[in-house]
Amino acid sequence: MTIFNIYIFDREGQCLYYDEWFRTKQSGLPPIQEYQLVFGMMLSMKSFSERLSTNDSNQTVNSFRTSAYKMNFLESATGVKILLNSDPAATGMPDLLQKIYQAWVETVNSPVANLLGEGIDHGFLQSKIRDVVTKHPAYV
Amino acid sequence: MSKNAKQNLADSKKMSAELFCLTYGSLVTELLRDYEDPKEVTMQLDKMGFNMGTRLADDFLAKNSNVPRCTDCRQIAEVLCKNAIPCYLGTTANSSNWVGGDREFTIVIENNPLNELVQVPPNLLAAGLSYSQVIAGAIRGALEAVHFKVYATAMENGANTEIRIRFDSVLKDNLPAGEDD
Amino acid sequence: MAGIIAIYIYGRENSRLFHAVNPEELGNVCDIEMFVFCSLDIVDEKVVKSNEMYLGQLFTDQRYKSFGFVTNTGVKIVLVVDFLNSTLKDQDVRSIFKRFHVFYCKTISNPFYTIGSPLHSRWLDDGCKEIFAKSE
Amino acid sequence: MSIEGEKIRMEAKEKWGEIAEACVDSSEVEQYTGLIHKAFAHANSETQLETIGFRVGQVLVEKVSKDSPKLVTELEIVKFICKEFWSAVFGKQVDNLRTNHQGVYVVQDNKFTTLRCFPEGTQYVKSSGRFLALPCGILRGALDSLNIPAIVTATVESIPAVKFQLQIAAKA
Repeated sequence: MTIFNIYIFDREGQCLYYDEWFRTKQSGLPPIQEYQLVFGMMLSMKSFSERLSTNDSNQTVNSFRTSAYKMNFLESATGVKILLNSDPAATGMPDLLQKIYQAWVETVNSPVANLLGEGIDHGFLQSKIRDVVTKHPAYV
Repeated sequence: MSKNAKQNLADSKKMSAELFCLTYGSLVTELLRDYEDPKEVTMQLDKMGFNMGTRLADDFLAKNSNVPRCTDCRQIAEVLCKNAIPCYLGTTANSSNWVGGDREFTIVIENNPLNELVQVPPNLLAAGLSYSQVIAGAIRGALEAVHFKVYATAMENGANTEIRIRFDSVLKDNLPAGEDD
Repeated sequence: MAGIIAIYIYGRENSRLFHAVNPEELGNVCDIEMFVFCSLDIVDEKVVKSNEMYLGQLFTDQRYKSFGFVTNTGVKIVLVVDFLNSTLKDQDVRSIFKRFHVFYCKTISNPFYTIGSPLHSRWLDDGCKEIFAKSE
Repeated sequence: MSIEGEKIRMEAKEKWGEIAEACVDSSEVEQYTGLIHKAFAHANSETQLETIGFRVGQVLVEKVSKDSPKLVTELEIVKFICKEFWSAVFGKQVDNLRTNHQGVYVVQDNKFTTLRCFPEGTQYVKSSGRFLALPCGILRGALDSLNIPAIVTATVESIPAVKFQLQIAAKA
């Protein structure tokens, strides 16, 4: 069981953060295009899963799974989107995604980040997120 | 936690609340020296609140993962009164006088800590100073962050502060170019 | 707490911040004022010697006796009591001073109050009603 | 808001730089007071925060010293500020207090509360100033209420450690 990589997008689809731990195959696309692909996939997933829904209950897409990986989603009401790629059998992903969201809020969203203008030092965010991920039981 | 550790925690929470309220009060009087016109100060407080609110939304959602996604004003009022206001102001609130087909309502914040020790001079009140407008601005900012455009104004009513909220529209997600959803 | 005549609060340079006289004693305000001035001089003497905020009894003549209290920030509170009063225990006087010190803290917390100017607040007014009400 | 503020301030400073040489007498200067104000607004945002802090300190020290023993000497007062007042207002006691016994005290707090959101280290040291203006004002106000007029300044070598210098004004 392990965690492969992670993407974080803001509301407009700009990739705020990418990181990986166990990735042996690259997508062959330049990073920007890969990010747009992932973001577009999440939007499309949301929209057709809504259209195919058999009742109009309020629903959210939590993940999709293949034989090789599970792509876990978290979208906050403010539009922050976190996608975490993990082993299909990994458990406790919603809780991990919530902790990553908290780590993002404490760094990028903190009053300091806004005041400094050029955005918080990437390393600060990276250290926080890596700490949260590597401490999670699903991370081997 | 040992008894006095709990006591220290309670004291430090109480003191940091006092520190926040005193600092806010001192900020308001400083703004009054800067802008002289109380209405202008109220607008500055609203702007300040708005900027805080846009970031508080994520802070609140990160801390309260169990909060349901809101789709109408009744749910918004529920979350504000039961979760957000107790979490940030440490006091209770409830919603009242709903009009305009549930598009306009009042959030009554009981014993607003911000103005507990404050006596706003009548001439400033009459000239348009709304001491707690920062709260209304914060609510407007937080709701805008979750795509609800609202208007919010604060009014003092004894120890309570009433925030009059009027729903305007739902803000569409602006998608990156080339993404036709 | 019978026999409370008046309570006076002074700032650091002895500027008067607050005073309240028992409604039943309004007839002899001048005597009370004189008595308080004398008590104030004793306060300045006692402050140096005392190792706590409560200064105990300050001054007495055949009609009144006064007690003093000075905060760390130099704010002085003087309580005037009827000379014949015997029910008022030391503990009661201390608790009056403690309560009025809390009222003072709340009053100066109002951002629209300028430090050093006369005090007006509902806490001080209610406090006075309370201590004057019980005196028969 | 702060980014545009910076840009406006920079532009105003450059413009004022060019005009300043050309000004011959003070009457000419008067026309540009708006520009000058904008150019040097940055400084006054810290002085404003310090003024706000001063008033807060004056009131807070009354509350915090309500239950403490009578403070007499200057050293007792500074110790009270470093223990009871510091933990009540800044959440913990100071880590170190030194003095040269001529009215200058250096107070060290290794994890100062207003810098806790900053990434640790030296990278953001120069922009941490604005986060220390309010605490400096609070300390100056508290000392003033305890009848100790002082100048309070703060220096940061590595976040989140802060050194506060309390220069006590000589008694008149």
